[in-house]
Amino acid sequence: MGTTYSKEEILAQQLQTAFEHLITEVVRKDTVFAFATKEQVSSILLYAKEKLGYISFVHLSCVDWLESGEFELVYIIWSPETKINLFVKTRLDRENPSMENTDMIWRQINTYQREIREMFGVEFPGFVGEKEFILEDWEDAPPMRRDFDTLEYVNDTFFEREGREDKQDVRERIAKRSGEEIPDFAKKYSRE
Amino acid sequence: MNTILIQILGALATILLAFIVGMFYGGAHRKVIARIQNRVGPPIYQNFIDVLKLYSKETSINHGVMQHMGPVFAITASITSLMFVPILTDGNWFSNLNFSGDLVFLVYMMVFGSLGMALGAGQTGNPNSAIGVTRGLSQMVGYEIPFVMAMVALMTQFHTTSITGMIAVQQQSGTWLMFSNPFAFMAAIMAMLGMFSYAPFDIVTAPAEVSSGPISEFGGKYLGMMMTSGSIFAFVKLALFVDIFMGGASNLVVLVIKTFALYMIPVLYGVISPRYRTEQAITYFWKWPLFFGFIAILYAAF
Amino acid sequence: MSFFDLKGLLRPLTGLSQFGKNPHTKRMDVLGQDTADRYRGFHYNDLNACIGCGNCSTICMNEAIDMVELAAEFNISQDKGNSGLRPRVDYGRCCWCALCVDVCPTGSLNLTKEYDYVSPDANSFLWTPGVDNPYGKDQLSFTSSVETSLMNFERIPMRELEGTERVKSFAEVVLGYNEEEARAEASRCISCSLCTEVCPDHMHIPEYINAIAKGNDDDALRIIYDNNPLPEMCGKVCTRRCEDVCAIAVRGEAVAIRWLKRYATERAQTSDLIKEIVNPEIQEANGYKVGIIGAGPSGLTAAYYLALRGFDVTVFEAKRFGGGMTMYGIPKYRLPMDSLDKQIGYLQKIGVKINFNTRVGTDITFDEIYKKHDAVFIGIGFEKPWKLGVEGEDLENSIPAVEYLRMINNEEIFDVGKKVVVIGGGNVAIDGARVAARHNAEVTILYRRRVEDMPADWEEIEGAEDEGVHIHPQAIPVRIIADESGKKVKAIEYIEAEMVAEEGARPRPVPIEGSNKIIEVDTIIGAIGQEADYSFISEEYVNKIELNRGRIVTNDQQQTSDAKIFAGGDAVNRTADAISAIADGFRAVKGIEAMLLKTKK
Amino acid sequence: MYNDKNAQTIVDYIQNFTRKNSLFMLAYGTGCGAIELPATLTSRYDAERLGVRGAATPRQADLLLITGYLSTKTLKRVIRVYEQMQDPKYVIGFGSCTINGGMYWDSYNTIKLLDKYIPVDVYINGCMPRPESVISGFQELKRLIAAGKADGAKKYKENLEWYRENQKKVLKNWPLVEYNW
Amino acid sequence: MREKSTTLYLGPQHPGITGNMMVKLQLEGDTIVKATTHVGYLHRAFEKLIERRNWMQSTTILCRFCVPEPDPPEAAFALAVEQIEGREVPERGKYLRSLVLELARIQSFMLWYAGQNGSAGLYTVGQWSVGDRNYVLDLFEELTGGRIYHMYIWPGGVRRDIPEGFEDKVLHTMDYIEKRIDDYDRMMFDSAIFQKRAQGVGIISKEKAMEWGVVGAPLRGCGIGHDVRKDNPYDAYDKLDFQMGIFDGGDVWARAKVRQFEIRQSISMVRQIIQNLPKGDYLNKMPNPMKWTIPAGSAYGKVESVRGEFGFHVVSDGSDKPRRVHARGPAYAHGISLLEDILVGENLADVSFIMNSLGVCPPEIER
Repeated sequence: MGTTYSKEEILAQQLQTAFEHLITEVVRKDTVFAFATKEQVSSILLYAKEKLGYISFVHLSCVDWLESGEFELVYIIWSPETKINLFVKTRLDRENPSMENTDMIWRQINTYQREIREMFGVEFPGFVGEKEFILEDWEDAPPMRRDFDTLEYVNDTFFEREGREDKQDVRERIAKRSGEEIPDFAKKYSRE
Repeated sequence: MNTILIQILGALATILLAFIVGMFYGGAHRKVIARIQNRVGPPIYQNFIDVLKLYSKETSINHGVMQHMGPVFAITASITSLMFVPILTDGNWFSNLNFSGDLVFLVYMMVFGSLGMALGAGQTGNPNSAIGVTRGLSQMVGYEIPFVMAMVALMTQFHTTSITGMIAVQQQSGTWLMFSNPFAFMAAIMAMLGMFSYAPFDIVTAPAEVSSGPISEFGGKYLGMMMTSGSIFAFVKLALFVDIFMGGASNLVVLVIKTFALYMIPVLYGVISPRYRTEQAITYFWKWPLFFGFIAILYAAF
Repeated sequence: MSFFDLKGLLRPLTGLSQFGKNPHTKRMDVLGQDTADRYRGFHYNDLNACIGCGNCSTICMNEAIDMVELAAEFNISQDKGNSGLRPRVDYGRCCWCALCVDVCPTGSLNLTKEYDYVSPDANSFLWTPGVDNPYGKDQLSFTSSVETSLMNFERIPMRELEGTERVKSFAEVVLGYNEEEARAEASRCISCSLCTEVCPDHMHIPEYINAIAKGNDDDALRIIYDNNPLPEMCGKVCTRRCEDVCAIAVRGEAVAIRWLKRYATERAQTSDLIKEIVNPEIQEANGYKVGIIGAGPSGLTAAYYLALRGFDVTVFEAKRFGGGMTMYGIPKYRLPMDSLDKQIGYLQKIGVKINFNTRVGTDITFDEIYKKHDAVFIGIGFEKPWKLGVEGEDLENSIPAVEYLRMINNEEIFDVGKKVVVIGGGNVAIDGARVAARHNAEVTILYRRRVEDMPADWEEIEGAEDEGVHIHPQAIPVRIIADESGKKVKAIEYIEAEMVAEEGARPRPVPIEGSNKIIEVDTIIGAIGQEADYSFISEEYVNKIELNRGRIVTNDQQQTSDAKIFAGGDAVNRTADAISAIADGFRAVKGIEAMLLKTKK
Repeated sequence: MYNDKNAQTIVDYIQNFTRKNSLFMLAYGTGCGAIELPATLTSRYDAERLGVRGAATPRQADLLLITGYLSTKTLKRVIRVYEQMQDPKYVIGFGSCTINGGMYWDSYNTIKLLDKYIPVDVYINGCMPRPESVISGFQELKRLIAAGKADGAKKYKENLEWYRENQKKVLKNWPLVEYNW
Repeated sequence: MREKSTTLYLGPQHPGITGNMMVKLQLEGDTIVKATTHVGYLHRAFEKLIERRNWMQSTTILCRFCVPEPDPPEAAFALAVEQIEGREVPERGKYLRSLVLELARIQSFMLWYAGQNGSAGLYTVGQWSVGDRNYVLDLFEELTGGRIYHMYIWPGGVRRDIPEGFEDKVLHTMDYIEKRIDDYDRMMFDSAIFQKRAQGVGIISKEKAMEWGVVGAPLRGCGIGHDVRKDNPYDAYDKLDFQMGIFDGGDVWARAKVRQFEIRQSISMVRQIIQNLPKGDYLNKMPNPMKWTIPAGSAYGKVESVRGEFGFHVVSDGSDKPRRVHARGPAYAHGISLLEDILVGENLADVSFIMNSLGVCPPEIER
């Protein structure tokens, strides 16, 4: 074979050989994405940890794709040999999201799962950890969900100092001064 | 009648002297530390202001009788001890109760304050206080043993349990006891580091560990009383050491010089030392001070 | 660890040596006086340099900056291009990130070294920079220069034909932005909207630029068509006074508003496409008829918006094509003919009826129009050139620039010969010169004042110079010399002038005695101004319409002294540009609508 | 001054003198402004020369520094700490966050106006305030104490209901102990 | 001592706690049998707020992630954004970034000196180091305009070029600091008491270190050489000559030795940067910040902060605001489950000591 593969491509191939139907993407130097199904994740993590030397768990985060009704969980693991960040991504349904507990693979995941459970309301069945992590007596929707409007909550709960009511909007003032009428459909392009 | 009045006045004057000197030493302590830490530091009279302010604070906590009694015990113990310590030799100062100045009694008296404090702190219900008290008592056991051993050595060596007696011994021989029994002095000085509770033996009030230990729940007037008591007690300890080991002082200037020099030992050692853990502190006391204590007794006995 | 660690006991003692050293503590009286030169302290705003664009307020993620009206005592400018508002900072919000400084287009907002403010009153933390610290000018610390500013002061260069290439043909010189360039240029805009006030037509500039920046070109076109039916023409030849007041232009090159409009409009290649994209809402016919005289910008504008509002509109145009001066007065390398055709075609598709080759007064009487319609709009423009007023002006080879341009655009032939002198410094003069240059003539422009005083656009001037046009400033023509036949021009004599500063006015050229010079020419093109020709209006109406120094007097809804007659365009306003004409047309629509719908219903 | 009805008696004067020159501040870093406190207390700025020193527990402290934003979770502790402190007690609010929310003005978890929940004697401008500002905050507080105007604690006692109401708005399900001292 | 177990709440108001958090301790005597961390006292919902701010505005809120060292978050975010956008950083910008990061490291180390010694009762070193830290902060003030929060590192480079005469000042300060840290070390590392306190305390085994995701100095203190600056070099670190401090033992002492070694490395790096500072641009300017969009994509940008790997997982959906920014501070791994684990069996006196040696920084746990 005349072609030489980069280490990222080799990783992508290794993963694809091991897991059928796994989509991988070499994004840039030192970064490889693997788009896995919900069920595949733990076996990919285990495989990468045991067989490929991805012994270091870096990060687990959750992304809310409100528009498509999905949560995306991103597991980032790292290998001291190849020095590649492997992103294992999976999508969960936004209704009753739940994900397999993986904190036996890396104990560190425990903390991340606690946070994601609290901030996004993603359940990890079989996972032990105190319910309250960062918030206390929180009754609203999980706050990191995109449909939770923090400004609205703030306006409802907290106070704002008075004395700033005389502020004016430059756009409005200019339009008023010149008699310009901004059509409604254009207003969304006005400066906020 | 007249003598009683004079005695009362004398006692008050002694207390005042001890308080003022102790407070200024506290100020000097802060100043010295500040200078070593490259700072200017507070004015030397800062402790007076602090104490006055603490007395002017309103106090409205009630954890029970013992909480109120704790600081009272402490201050009582300090003043009682003070009464038994000869301040100046040659009758240049009111003698108070030091005619019967018994070293054994004094050693007991000095512990009494801490015990009272412990009782008071115990009632506040603050776990930090409880832990601090435990630590304090452990540490006391640590330094009391070498200290008592040093005292025993001196008592056996000079066949007296009276402080005035020891001063007399020194005046007769012309040598300070720190030279005539250096081992006892070593043991006692090392124990004194513990008594002063400056680093590395500030485990009782170690802020980073137990907030401020027994006094966690004491604010305002209580804290003021603790500070007063502490200042007087510091003076008691220093005066005692000067009396026993450094031949006493014949006038106030000598007293101040000697006590201050002595005071600087724990202060300067404290500036440069981290804190021991409790068991390390006890190990410390039971290592070299105890060793010196033994030698001192042996030296005294033979 | 050994049993007895002497080193461990003694080495820390070295620390005691610090006792003798001087403390590092600063004395209380000098505390806080040695802040760094870049320290981010309180804000200072140069109230006179600030234009109130509100960019600081927009970038502030803490919503700490309010734009407020300051009292008149601070002498805040309320001119156009200056909102008259000034920032006020809530120090209960500010985080001193100084982004407001880095995005201030004028550089008037800066941070000072002062930072110390304590107060028991929580309501006292509102800070009006420049008002609360008038002394702040001397304490400036964190400032933003053109290099460090986050604003992009350099315009994306417009691709153009090379100067040598241009003169060979009448191909359009400006090539237009491609998508990438347009996005980049649009993203320079800070959406302050100061430009909209200056625009005679008050186009929604920040909105359509933002739409372009966000990649929604269709929306941009829709926004543009909201009050301008000839945007492509404007996108090519507008005098763009908006760019003069652009906030970015204070320290850099203005956002290319005109080119962005051009980009947005050029995407719609045909009039059908325009209709598809803009897809305007056409109201039901209301039965009123409006007659419009002149298919120039103002007339077409009025026609378009009246048509959208359900009026029955008929336009009467004397010439072969619509567009008026934009059609005949602007050379094709600036505004290609098919572009205008496309736009007028779109108007016709909406339902505007245009009768070409119908000169009012000749083919149809004004009286007839007046009687047939519920309202009449006059948008006739200035067609009659001013006289140079020098001897020999009427010779054969001396021609007014508008006439020359009209002939060229109408594909008539006029041979300018080898050497051409253009007199004047306006856009028309430059156009004339550049057109002549395209006929391989050696062109010289004579202008009374300095180059920087020329009313023409600097881009035009530069373009002309690129094409080999020689500009001779401070030259006043004295007389035109005829050749032997006495019919044709042979030479022109001019006198050089020096600029004399005059109080309260711009410098005045004063001829220098004895500096007369003569250059030989083949053709002289005069371009010092035009005026309107009202000969078509029959007398009974002329008397009704109030005139002032050749211009029709109207109220703010373009209504003349005859309630039924509205007027707009060059014949009314003094600015004599297309966008003002469009604005007039737009205003007249409102006037007509108000008059007809309000009074009769 | 002595004709003034509100003039201080000599006792008041001495009390205020000692109070202003001996400020024990509670070692509680409630927010990011706490990072400048070590600097304030150390060699270059040396706040100890003004009589400011740390106190480990609320009982011993006179001065509560709210060093910036307060999350609702911390607010609960701060209220309790404040109520545990002994009169006279003072509060200094650090930086923008305590005045009008600062850069966390739209955060669901931080309070915006500190003075709605506990009385504040002095505000220091800045985000975060420099040690110099902190020191001038102390100086201002001293000035107020000397003038007898640093009466936040009194205000708290008098308007306890109002404060409680505001506190309860944020602190749901949190038993607020009775304030009886 | 009583065998009954006591519950002690260490924090949130406690002089020994680092920042504002709480450790609930079950004590038997002075020995800890169970430790539970409670965090959230500093939760400001950064990640939520960033969703409401555009890319440029985000850069100013980032430095508040971690107060003791505000620069690594800025750098990590900038790296992530640059990865997604493909924005190049000019060479000078890279060097200046490294300069700021190393200066930040130095000042943070000096803060650590104070924390580590202060928790052990040796306040003098803390006073010195925090006092001397002002000299580093002066450099920051000169360079960035702020003492603590710099907001200096932007995607594409740095915000301002260095002022005139800055190089000399840096070198001068470095000389001074180098002299002073010898003083600290004599008080700290040479002290018999400190050695007794630190050795054998808070041991993390190698296996545990990998399991719990330990990074930074604690990991190198276990004898495992991992440093983002070496492994995935960013900015100018591939051109600088430095070594990792690797010490065995896994205890507080080993971690302290790592830091003692690395502060000197940082000083040397600062000197190298000043000597090799290339000429040219310092910022690859972004478009108008209000209209700056980043193409859709995601990246993980990581830098080595003083306490370990600091990373940002940044997700863009192609709009002018980040979709999701998730920070991973080193304390996130150290400060919660690891701490709960290694505190068991330790003495109460060492809790604060161990927390300081791990570099537990609550603001970055809670964000």
